[in-house]
Amino acid sequence: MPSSLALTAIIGAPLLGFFMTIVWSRAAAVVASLTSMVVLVAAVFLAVSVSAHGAVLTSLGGWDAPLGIELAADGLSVMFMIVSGAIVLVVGAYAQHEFVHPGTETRSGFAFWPLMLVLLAALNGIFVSRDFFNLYVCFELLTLSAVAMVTLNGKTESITAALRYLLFALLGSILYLLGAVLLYAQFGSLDMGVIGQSVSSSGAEILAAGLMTAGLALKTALFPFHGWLPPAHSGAPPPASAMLSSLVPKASYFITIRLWFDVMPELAGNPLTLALGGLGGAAILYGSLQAIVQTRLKMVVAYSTVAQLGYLFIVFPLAGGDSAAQPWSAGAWTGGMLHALSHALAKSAMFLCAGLFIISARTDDLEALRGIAQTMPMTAFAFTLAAISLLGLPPSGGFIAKYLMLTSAFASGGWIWAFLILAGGLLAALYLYRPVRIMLSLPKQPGQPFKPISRWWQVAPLVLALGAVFLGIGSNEPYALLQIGRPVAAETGL
Amino acid sequence: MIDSLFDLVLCALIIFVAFAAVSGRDLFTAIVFFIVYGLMVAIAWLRLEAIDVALAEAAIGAGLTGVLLLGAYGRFKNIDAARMGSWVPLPVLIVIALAATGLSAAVGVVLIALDPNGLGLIPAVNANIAQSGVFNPVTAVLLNFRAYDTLLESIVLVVALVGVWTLADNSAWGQRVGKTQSVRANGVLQSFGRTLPPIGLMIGIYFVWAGSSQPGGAFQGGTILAAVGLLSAMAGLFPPPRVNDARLRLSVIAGPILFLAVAIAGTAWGGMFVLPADLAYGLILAIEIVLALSIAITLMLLVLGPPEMTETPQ
Amino acid sequence: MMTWASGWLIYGLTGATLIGLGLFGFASHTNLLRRILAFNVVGSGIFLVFGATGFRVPELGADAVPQALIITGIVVALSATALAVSLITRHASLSGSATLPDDDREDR
Amino acid sequence: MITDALTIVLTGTGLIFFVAGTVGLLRFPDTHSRLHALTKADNLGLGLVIAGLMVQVPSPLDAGKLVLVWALAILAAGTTAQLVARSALKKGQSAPDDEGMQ
Amino acid sequence: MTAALPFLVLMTSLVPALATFWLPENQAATRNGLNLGGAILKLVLVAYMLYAVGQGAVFETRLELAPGLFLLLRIDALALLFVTLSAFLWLLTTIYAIAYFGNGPNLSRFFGFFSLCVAATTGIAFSGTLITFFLFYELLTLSTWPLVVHKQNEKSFAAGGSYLGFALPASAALLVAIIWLESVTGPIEFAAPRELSGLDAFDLRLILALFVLGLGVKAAIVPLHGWLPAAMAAPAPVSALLHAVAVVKAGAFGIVRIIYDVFGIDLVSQLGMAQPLAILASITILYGSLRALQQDDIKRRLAFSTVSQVSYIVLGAALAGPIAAIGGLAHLVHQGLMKITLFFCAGIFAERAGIEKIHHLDGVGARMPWTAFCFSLGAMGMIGIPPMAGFVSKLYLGVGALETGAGWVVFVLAGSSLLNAAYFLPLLYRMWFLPAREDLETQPPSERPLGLIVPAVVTATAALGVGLLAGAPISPLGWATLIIERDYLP
Repeated sequence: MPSSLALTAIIGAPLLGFFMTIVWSRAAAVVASLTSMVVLVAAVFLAVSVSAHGAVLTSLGGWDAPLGIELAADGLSVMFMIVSGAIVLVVGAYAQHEFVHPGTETRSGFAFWPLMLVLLAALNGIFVSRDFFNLYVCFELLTLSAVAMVTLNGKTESITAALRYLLFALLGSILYLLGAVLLYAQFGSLDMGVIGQSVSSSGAEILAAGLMTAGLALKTALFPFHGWLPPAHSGAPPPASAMLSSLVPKASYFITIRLWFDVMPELAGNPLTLALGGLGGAAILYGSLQAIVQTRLKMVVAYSTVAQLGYLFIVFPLAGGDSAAQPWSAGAWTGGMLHALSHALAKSAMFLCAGLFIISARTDDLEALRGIAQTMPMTAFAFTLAAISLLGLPPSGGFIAKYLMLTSAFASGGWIWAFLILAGGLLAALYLYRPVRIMLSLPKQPGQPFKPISRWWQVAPLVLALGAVFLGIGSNEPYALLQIGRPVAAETGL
Repeated sequence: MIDSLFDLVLCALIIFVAFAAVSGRDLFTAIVFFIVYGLMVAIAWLRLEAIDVALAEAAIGAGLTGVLLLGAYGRFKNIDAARMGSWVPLPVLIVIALAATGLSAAVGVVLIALDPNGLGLIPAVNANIAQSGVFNPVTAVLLNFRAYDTLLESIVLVVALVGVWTLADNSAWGQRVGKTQSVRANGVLQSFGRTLPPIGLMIGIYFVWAGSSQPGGAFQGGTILAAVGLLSAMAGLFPPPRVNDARLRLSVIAGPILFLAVAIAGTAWGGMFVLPADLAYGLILAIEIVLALSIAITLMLLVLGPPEMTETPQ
Repeated sequence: MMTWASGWLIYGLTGATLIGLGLFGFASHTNLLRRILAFNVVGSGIFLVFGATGFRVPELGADAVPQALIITGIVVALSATALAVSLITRHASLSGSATLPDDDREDR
Repeated sequence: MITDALTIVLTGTGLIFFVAGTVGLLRFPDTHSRLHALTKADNLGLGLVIAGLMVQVPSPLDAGKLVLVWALAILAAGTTAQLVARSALKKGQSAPDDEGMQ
Repeated sequence: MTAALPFLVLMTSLVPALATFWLPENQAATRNGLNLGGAILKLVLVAYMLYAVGQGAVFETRLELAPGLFLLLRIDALALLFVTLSAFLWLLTTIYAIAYFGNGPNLSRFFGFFSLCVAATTGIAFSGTLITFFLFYELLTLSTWPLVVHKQNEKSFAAGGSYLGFALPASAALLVAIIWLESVTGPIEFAAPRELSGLDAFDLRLILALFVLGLGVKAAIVPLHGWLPAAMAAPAPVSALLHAVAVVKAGAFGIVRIIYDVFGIDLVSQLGMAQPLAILASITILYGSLRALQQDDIKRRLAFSTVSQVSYIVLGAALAGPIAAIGGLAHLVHQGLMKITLFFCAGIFAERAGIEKIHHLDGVGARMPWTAFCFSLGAMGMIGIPPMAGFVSKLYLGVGALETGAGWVVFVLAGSSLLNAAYFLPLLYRMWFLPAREDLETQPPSERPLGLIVPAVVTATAALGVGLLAGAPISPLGWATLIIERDYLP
């Protein structure tokens, strides 16, 4: 009972906060903080309950599937919810400096808070939903709030970027919806559990799964559908970018994983895993190379997202690759999930750092940031820590993730995947070294071209970056949690 | 036989009109054909015995969407022909055409292969409708069996509204929404705007109320109410509201809030969204009425668009 | 009975055709309003497929679940359309163009 | 039987008016004359169709609804016609081929 | 206590490191107190551990990262050899650095990363599993970089770039080696070596080669040494750290660990990898010395000398005999003591008298007697003049080589000693026997503050002492003998 209450709170609280911030925008920042704290507490409570008693399942309205909608929280959803809650909490604290203006309400000061909270609600809704149509509604909630966030600064480029994003996302949604419709036509149900039990490899299922995967890949910005991501993520205000880049693509990825590993692993096969893995590999190489040649910090960070999202899709060919020698199971799958989580923390930290740099230097042109570490050593340090996690260097969460994935790659003879993972790490070193070096260099002319930033404000990115590191040192708990309710296919492979 | 012939003709017409809407010569023609298309699809829904959907399609799909598109078209006046856009290059066009055809064919093949006796959830709905509190199965699904979806859907509308408002100029924040209309006092539009609202209100409320037992419901009723409100605003009966008007914001979220509150209250009866059978009818009706009003206002505001600085007080 | 058995299929196939038609329009136009219009055509095509498959056994009437979901879908599509249309108008008034910048790739 | 026959005659006549109105829309040279054809013929046509349907419905309440539909349609058509006509006037009335579309 | 001890020792460096980052720049007293206090506390703990481990105790701290994947800190005799060296030199280098920098800028950052480097080194020494080793090895890479670029000028960034350019691909190679091996065997714990002989010999050779590639960069094995001379752009305390306390030692130590505790020396020989490794080490020894001979810059000459000297350790391990191994291990400590003396002195020359080139040294012996004297002691040790420490290690290496039948090594050692003499003796000659430059006469340079010269004196004395007292059980040689005889001989 209490755990289903927590499941309620995790969606209900941010929705309530959404309403409150609309009518009571004066106190929006406080409401947002309280709300995300409630969400975080509920998520942690769920984590404890899930580790003690296994996955939590609840039927809304007392109507069981297939008639009603069921929500379920297993280790995977709980981990994603904790990380999302933490990121939104920190981003909210950061944004108090940017979106709270004393006196009369402003446009962005009004809009940011409800959008942030409804984004959180949508994310949590996605992480616990078991119903394919409900997921569609959640995705639209997510997309609309994300697109609106991109426009917050009102610049022409941001509007253009938001439009491009919206078009891609809508196409993704509609393909996904068609898939869901076909599933209902075939099974008379939209519930993952019901469908998962009766998969029969019919044409309807294959087409549906293909359409949903394509739609989700569009929303995850998998290469070659990535074109919308860099302008959108670099055009949004930094706190928004932090959430857009770290969490929003993960939601669609999360459902891709659910779809293939939980619901229809029988349908997957080499063509699918090779295609997804191959596109993921291409994303790593392409995204990294693009990041190397960018001249603006936010563009570097945004292209890095394209590359890092690529890793997530290498999980498909690697899953099940562990040999008998490994004392753990489902290494690649767990590694992929850990990568998603640590990337979320590191990437949000980076965007917040970029935001502080922009406030201090009034631009994110890389050359203009020369020497900024002298004014903001803490932020530069946080950026470097986040970079370490993205590179997959120890002791960060990114390292454990890569270690697990690489072990599977070697154990299963997947040399090409191992190569891609390693090459991605070295390329990341190339594109992240440049900004770090520029920040640490001495300024060209003496004197302080940079506006000083309060120390407390600088704590926000540092907390997130440390979180990414902690995910590596303290990886055992997350690892164990991720195993609860883990799909069989995560261990046996697709 | 006649039935089938009618269906065939209707479907052919739908496809033809859709083709015209997608590939029509100019934008205006395309939009007009799109509205016609929506109405014809509504007829198709009637043929599929989905009267609720037919109402929603006519009111929202054809009506409101059409109004939105026409409104945007009106603002494209200053764009010269060269920047109005055209088709993508021919090779790309061919690829797209092939892909789209392939998808249609695949869906068609899948449909033909479907079990022709698939019942979906008809038995489940019939078995449980008695406990749902309402007699219209569609309303039962929307407000009880899958009330969660409906709650989120009503929130999607509000998010869209926040998104639309975000597109205002910074300086226009706090102004009245939309462009100011100039209406001739006592002109024909104004008298029309005066005549219609009472009737429109009556029809809208009727739809909401009827929803529990007959086709209709919050979304259809709300759309009609929104139309009435828009017309009245256009006729200058009342000035468009300001974005920072607290009562306006409260009215936009009142419906979703009540819905969420009832959903949370359900935990007292056994879980989120649980409606006890004896209270279900009353609760659903209450939600529907408040929701319809909120939806009406939200839709109206969506059509009016973000505040614009056209009425600077001198 | 036979006529109706094929009746749902007629609408289903019409829906399938509309999906293709709409997707073609969505991808082949550069004018943003036309793309959104085409998006709505895809949407109603999908809904038609959905509704048609819910009406496979006419004696039992139409399945209420797809109907409810279609209504939800229509409202969601409207929300997206409203946001898109506002974005397009705003974009047009800022950039003077009804299309996205021609170089379809931001990533040079 | 008699009611059916009545319905067929009335709706049939109504349809003829519709056709006439549509032909007018297509063939007449300028906005004003087109409006003239369209509104007059269509309102009458709709009235006849409604009359034809009214004999079929069971209760007076339903008949009332049908009349309401007609009344609203006439009101809307009248208002719209006024607005279109004025818009055409503003644009410089007698441009026979320009439909006010551009 | 036993379970927490390795963790505590790690914390004596890690806590000062993390605390120092947050200190405002002007809190010099707190900063120095923190770092010196940590270093002293560490030495105390090390002394206790030397005693306990000498009695046969083993300390372990475990942290699980994933099921069966442990972060394991384990103190055994070999670990202690390295930790004792680094703890001792950490204290001295900190004293030296405090005096060296005075009120220089960015000191909180410097000392923070400096202590972090030492913490990483401690972690490397204590590593009980491959994954732990890699983790701290990378931590060392990362925390060294800010020290190399400490001056933040173009030259130091170039050096830092070159360092990472070598180090990051190397860590990729190391990671591949680790994961490849562990994908077959499961996680590897040093104290419980896996039986590897069942594996494909070709794969094993490749894996070992990757290990050497990955570790060889830090150990500056030719041709992976390029970053080390470039890193001379860093301030003198950093050079001390790179060459003696931490970095190059970490590489050499890693190679020893891999050969002894992962593969086992027998398997390395069976695979036919021991001799190529010995040859590689010999080439490095000779090449480093030859290049040192060509350098005109004192610090660069010392840097190439390190390239040459560190490979003695590798050579000792590769020769696959107990005596050579003892010599190699002892050289780990000996070289550290001697080389840090040289760098301390070079730093004083540069800082106090502006002496950077060889020919600037003329006559400096009379003007800066303490510095020159310590430098001379260090240099003689490097050449291997008895009874200096360097002589002891070279002797053991030579005897060990003969024992394993690799007589050619003796020629390498002899050649290298000749070259050492050739590049060090002229310096001594210039210092003591040539007349001084005029500016040295007019403005006699100072060797103060004491913080600069005292550490040099201490290390020079130690370098002499460990040679003189090589027979004592607690000397580096005695300890190395204990390691080999107790832990590695059947």
